[in-house]
Amino acid sequence: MVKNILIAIGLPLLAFGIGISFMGFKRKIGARIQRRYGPPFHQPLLDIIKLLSKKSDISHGIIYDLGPMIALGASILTIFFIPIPGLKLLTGSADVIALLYIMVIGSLGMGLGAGESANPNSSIGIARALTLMFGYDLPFVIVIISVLLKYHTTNLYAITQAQAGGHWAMWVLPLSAIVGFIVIYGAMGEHPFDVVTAPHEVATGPMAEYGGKHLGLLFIDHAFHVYIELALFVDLFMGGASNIGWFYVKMFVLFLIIVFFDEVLPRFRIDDAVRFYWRWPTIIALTSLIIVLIGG
Amino acid sequence: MIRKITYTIFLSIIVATLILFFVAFPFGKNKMGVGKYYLNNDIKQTGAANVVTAVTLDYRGLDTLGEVTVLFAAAAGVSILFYLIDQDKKKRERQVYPNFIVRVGSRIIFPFILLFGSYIFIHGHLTPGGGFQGGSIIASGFLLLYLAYPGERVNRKKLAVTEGLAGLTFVVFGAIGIFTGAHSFLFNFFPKGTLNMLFSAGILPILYIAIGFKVGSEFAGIIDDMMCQTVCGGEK
Amino acid sequence: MNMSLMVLLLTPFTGGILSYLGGKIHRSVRYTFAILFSSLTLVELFFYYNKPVNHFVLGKMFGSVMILQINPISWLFAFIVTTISLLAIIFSVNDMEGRGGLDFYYFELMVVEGAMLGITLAGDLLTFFLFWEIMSWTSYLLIIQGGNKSIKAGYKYIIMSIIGANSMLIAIAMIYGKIHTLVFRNVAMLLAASPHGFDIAIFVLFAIGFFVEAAVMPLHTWVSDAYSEAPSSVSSVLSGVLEKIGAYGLFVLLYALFGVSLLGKLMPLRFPSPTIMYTIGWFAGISIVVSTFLAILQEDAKKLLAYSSISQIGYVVLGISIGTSLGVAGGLFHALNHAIFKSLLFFTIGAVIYRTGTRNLSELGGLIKKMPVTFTGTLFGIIALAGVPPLNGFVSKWMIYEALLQKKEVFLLILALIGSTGSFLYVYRLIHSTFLGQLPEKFKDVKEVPFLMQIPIWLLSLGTIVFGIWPGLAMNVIARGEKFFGITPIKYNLYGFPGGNGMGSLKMINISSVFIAGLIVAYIIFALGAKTHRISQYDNYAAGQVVTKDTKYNYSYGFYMFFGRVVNPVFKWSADKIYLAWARSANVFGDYMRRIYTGNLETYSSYIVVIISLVGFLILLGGKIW
Amino acid sequence: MIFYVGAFILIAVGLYAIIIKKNLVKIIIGLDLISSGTNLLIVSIGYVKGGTAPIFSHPGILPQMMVDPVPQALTLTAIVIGASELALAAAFVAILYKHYGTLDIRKVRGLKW
Amino acid sequence: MVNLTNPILLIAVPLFFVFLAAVIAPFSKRATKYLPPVAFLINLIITLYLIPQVAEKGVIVATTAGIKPPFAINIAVDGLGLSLAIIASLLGLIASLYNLKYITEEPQDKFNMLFLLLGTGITWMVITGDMFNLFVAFEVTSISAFGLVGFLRDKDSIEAGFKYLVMGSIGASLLLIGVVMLYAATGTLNMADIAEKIARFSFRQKLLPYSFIFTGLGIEGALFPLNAWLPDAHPAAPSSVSSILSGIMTTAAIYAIIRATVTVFNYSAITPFILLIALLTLVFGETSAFFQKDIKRMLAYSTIGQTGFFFFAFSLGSVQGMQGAFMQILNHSLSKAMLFLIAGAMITQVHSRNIDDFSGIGKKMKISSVFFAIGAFSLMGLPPFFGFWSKLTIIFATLAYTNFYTITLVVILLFMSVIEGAYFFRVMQSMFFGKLKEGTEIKEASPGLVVPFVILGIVILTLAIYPTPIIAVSKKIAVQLIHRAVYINAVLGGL
Repeated sequence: MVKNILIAIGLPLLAFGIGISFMGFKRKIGARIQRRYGPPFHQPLLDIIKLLSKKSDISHGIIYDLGPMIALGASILTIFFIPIPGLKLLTGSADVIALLYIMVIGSLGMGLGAGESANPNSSIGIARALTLMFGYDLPFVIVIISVLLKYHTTNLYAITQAQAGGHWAMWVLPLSAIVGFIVIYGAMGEHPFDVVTAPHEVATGPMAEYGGKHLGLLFIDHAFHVYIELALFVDLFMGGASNIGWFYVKMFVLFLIIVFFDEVLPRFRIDDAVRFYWRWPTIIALTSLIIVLIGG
Repeated sequence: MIRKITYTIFLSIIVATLILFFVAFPFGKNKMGVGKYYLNNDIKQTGAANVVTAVTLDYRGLDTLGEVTVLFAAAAGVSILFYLIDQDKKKRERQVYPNFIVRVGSRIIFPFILLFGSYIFIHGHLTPGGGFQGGSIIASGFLLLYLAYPGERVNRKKLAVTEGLAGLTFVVFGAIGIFTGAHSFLFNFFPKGTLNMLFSAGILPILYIAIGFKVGSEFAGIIDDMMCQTVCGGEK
Repeated sequence: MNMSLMVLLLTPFTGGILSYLGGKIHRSVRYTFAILFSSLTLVELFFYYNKPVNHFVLGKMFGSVMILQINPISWLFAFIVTTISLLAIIFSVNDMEGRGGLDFYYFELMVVEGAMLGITLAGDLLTFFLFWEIMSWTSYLLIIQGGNKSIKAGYKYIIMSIIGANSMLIAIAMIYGKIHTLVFRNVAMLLAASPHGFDIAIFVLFAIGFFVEAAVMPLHTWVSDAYSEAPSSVSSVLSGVLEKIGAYGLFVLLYALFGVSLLGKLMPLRFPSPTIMYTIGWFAGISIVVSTFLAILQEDAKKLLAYSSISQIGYVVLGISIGTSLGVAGGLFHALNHAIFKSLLFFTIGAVIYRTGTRNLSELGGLIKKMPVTFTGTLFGIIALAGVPPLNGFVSKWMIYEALLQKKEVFLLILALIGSTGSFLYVYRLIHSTFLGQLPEKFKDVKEVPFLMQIPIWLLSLGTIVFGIWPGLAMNVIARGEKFFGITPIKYNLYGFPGGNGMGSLKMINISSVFIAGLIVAYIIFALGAKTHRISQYDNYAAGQVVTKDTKYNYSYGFYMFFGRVVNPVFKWSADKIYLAWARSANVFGDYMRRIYTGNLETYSSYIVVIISLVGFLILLGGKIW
Repeated sequence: MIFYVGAFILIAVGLYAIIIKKNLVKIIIGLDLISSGTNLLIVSIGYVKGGTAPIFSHPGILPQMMVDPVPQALTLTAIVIGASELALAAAFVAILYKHYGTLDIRKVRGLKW
Repeated sequence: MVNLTNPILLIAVPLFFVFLAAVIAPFSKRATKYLPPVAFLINLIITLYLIPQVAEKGVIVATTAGIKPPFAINIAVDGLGLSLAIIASLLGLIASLYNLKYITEEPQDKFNMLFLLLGTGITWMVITGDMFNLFVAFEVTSISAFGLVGFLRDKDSIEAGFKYLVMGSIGASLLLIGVVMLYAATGTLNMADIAEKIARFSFRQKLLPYSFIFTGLGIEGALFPLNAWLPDAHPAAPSSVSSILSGIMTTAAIYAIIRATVTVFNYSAITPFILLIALLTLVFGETSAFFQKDIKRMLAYSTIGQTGFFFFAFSLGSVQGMQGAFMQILNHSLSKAMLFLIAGAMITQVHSRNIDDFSGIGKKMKISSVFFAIGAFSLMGLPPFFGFWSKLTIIFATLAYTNFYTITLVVILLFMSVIEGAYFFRVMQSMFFGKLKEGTEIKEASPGLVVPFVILGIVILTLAIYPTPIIAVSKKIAVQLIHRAVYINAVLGGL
């Protein structure tokens, strides 16, 4: 019981910590790639504290307030279904397919809040976000299905366990892993799929009207989000980890590669992004799926 | 031309098949079925010397009723078609009458025609002829009068009443049969009399007289309608 | 007690007649009767909750008995029928106010309810078909209540529905010709006893009938017009119930008449499930994805919902067609859920139309401030519709996904998952363009709908939560029904599914409680921050410009236009256009055909001659007659 | 046999007239030809070679010597019916002439399809 | 004791009234119009009296001239004949009641006589037991119909009447030739007698007389392609006449064909051929009806289609097929007659026969429109109306043996029923939901017109609510018809 309570309190903190550290890394690494010095490593944390402690804040209505809260609540919900080393967490209550939809709650809350703000930039941003999601979802579900079929289970923890001892899904299903990797770009909104928040076009999109503690909540949410995407990929394709340290290392390596590409790529137009996802990643993912189907 | 040839071919096929059919029943061969029964039992059952009349009025009396009805319907149809909304137009304009001989001659002949017609239908059960033939002859008398006097008209009311009463006679005499012992329409309930006498064959002469009147008046009516149409209503 | 099945069936009909007559006295009498009798039907139905009746003979026709029966599955569908109809009646009290011919409208509504109830209660094909036909033409009369445009929509509907009913009729006649009985149980027994190639034709013909009513993809073309042009409460009945009746028909066809084993025998097994069922699954899958795409691109709220209905019914059909216990349960459960959330959405959109008079999405916006109850209802509706936990739509969809995965029907699974993702797009569009964003000046004085119209919204919102968190409630009925049809039900408990046998586990209460906990954490963080103050909707970031009242500072027209650029090339041709082209060519052909009545006497008489001479020719060909 | 053939040819000619001829009067003449042909056919069917009229005009005539009386009776009826039809047809033609001012059937085509 | 139950009274009574009308007419034209209702009412009562007898004996035979059947004309009433006689009397009664108000044209006396004669002829056709008598009855019917079609004397009706007359006369002649051929072959004219004697002939030998009789009756019975006069003639007549023509007259001719095929010729081998004709009739009728702009013309084409439909059912040759045919005949007669009466009532208000002009009158002429819908629904075979059961029976009968042939037939059949639904729904849509034309003053037709068709509508509704006894009776009738020996024995051996 005590352990459960500890997990319930500790897991969000852990996830937040990991997420915020990666946010810091990103800014730092990105700056170095562009030959800048960059902000301090803990700058994201400072930002969040600053935003939360702002003295005045505006609101467009209840849903405007509720949107970031739903987003954050959903992210907290989600982390309990992604096993970390040594812990099953709540994976028995929702399997991978359920997880796919649990992850959506956050975007929905975000979208509602952004919509309420009555700013066309936000609306366009959300429309783009949803379309992009539709775009990368097709290869993503194919990838997920091939993994599930490969391991004959839908339980994420069981999948992680099955990969124990270096039999990573990445090596077993290389094509799926590649597609999964491409999908993460879209899911995290990194280049070349950052059309959602593109500041020059739609003034950071959904967040255009947000400020103060609302934006603070969204920053926290973003930290969780980074953690979720990376942890999910690690659990699915990189066999989880035996301890938290390894887990962190794996996530970091993955993140490093993502950031490298992110910083050098230009931006897709939204319909081109969808077309892209529905072309090569889908074909590769389908190939992988058929291989799984035939190979058993 | 192609049409004509085509249809000629079609029609000759029909004729050919008909001929082929009737090869089995050659002309003059005795094909009698019920006919034989009629010939054998006519005297006993109807008492009419003319078997054709017996068949027409007795054995197949319902046909004759139908025939009369058809004629009646046709007459009604003709008068519907020639009906003029404007009643004044029915008044005949004076026209050039035919010459004297026709006028006088027709007046002289007319009673004889009537007499002859009546003779034919009254003796229908004895000699060839009957109600229809007699009625037609009477109607031809009326036609003659019309030709001679285009401006005059028959009294249609009286014609209509005659027509109706004659029909009623037929139906009523037929229906009486139902209420007699035989429970049969057109049952010949009158005494049969002696063969070849005028008062013989039960109700047959009565029916024929009724038919004679009816046919005569109906044809007269049709002639009247047509005459009226051509003489007074023709141009519109 | 046995007689009361007849009473149950007659209650809505009686109510219809009484409310029609009552309406002549006063409108309140009409409403009283309509609501009273439809609630009475619901109450009577609950007497049968756990009490199947197998055999209640209505009469004898063509040497086959006409019977009524009730089993758990038909109870489930009867429950959907009566509930949604009752709510629709309540909703239309205010919604239809001021229109002409209301007595007739209520009469029709209740007759449709009765006919659909009759379909669910039917124990033989004749009764089934009888009520089916009554349902089709009475629902046609309901559709055309919506004004001028609806007449055209109704015409399309009735033609398609007659075609569907007729193909069903052929199938019934074929069954009758084969085995001379029409009672479900005997039919199942005798069909299984002697499988024959024509059974496939019977199946296909039945399926056409059900596809039309359930609006599965190639036969869906009536839906978008009919749903959008009919009055809102009628749309909710159509979408919530009528489609379900089509799904019920499919269920009866697959499990009561044919059975999976017979279907497997009829066509050699090559696919994960019997070929026929797999084909149906593909039809369902295609209608899920294609109509999702179409829904995304709609500008009209009710059309959007109509296409969404096609897509959602695809899930129901897909679930039923899988053939496993889990799939069937998922399909049936989704039928219930779809009835709940889609009716809810039609009611809320109906409420919006009632207040604003438009259903054009780009004209609406910002109504959340004016109609909070309606917004809440819509929110629940769209979350359920999109299949997002913790509401009910998620559970049933999840079951269908699991069933597909279990059977390794992966391509269908992809279609199903993609359809669900696509539905986020259009549901967001729906709620955003109506309730969020800028409130147009002309809707400044819009008020919340009257209380009577809120009742259905409240109740159905509650339904989405209840069946979402406690799926076991519905699974009770479904499991008993599966047992009734000889399918071993899956393991379930009140909160979800323990899983096993290749199926994942699900515990809805955990998901929802953790979510609430997360929300509380987020709220605490939020509450710790500074107080917020409300600002006007025009006080907005506009890149330095000033937004005034006459500015339309809203993004709602062509919401997914960029997405349209991706998919539009595919949708250049549609089933509707193909049908229209067929109809046109048939029209031209018919026009030529009737030229045989030329009006010329000589032609007419020549027909006679030709006919006889043809006969003569035949005779002459033989050479002789005698 | 020639009576039969004659009757058939009358019928055929009547049909031919109806189909080919354009004049309304000729068409009703065609009708009349058909009915005449039919009557001729009926009467000739009833003929028995060497038979006399079926009238017992004097005792010497026995039923065996007579021709079939039934076709004669039928003919009587058929003639009247034919005549009635003809009268009606003539009336129709007269009114048609009044409406159209012509007897050409090709002009009388108000109703079609 | 007056023997009310002699079926010959069905002919005698109306004829009595016809001739009575001729006597009365010169004195009072108005009085004549009260005679047809009385006559038809008496006929209806007589037919109802006959029901128990027919139910008991199967076939009741009445002689004429007190001579046994083969030698004199006889009247033989079996189930099918009696049912049609009941329908004819009922429709006659209702249409003549309708006439009281409807007919304002002159000459009314002649009209009433012909109208009565039309009903009489139809009754005569369905109860007679003699081939030549059938021809006479046929002529009574058609000659009165010719006159009635031309009754309005405008361009259309005269043209239609003339076409009808020429076609009808050819048909009558063909029928006569066929009958005469039968006489030449068998030496008798009685149907039962012919049936017995013709049994020794082969299929080929029977073909020619059969085809003549078939063609002759087929012209009146609206069979393709002999039915071209019908769409002209039926609409041209006054509506009450159209209702009789469409409702029962074509049916009576079909009855005669059925009688000839089943009882006289026992010609089951011909069924594929007549099935083809029935199907073509159906297809062409319904297709053409779909394109009509004129409501009465549309209904007339629909009659052709319906005729094809029940003739199709008959040509299946099975008991169930006959049953379906009979049920459809009943349904079609009542519904189509009512539709024509309603169309007539509407035309008196709208002063046009164009369907477009009917738009929106449902709001003004509520009763008429609602009953129109009832009739149309029944005709289309939508439940719970009686047409549903007949359609079902016919489909079941067709698919009694499932193969590609029967399935194709049923598909065609049902496709045609879709077309029928399409045009009826189109009319009803424009009636109920169309826009009323500006400046037209339309109100409900006078009660004199409404009451008759409402009576008919009530009959239809009664059938809808309580179809079971009629279905049972129709089965009996079908069985009786198929077992032709019953009929033959009753006529030849009876008395």
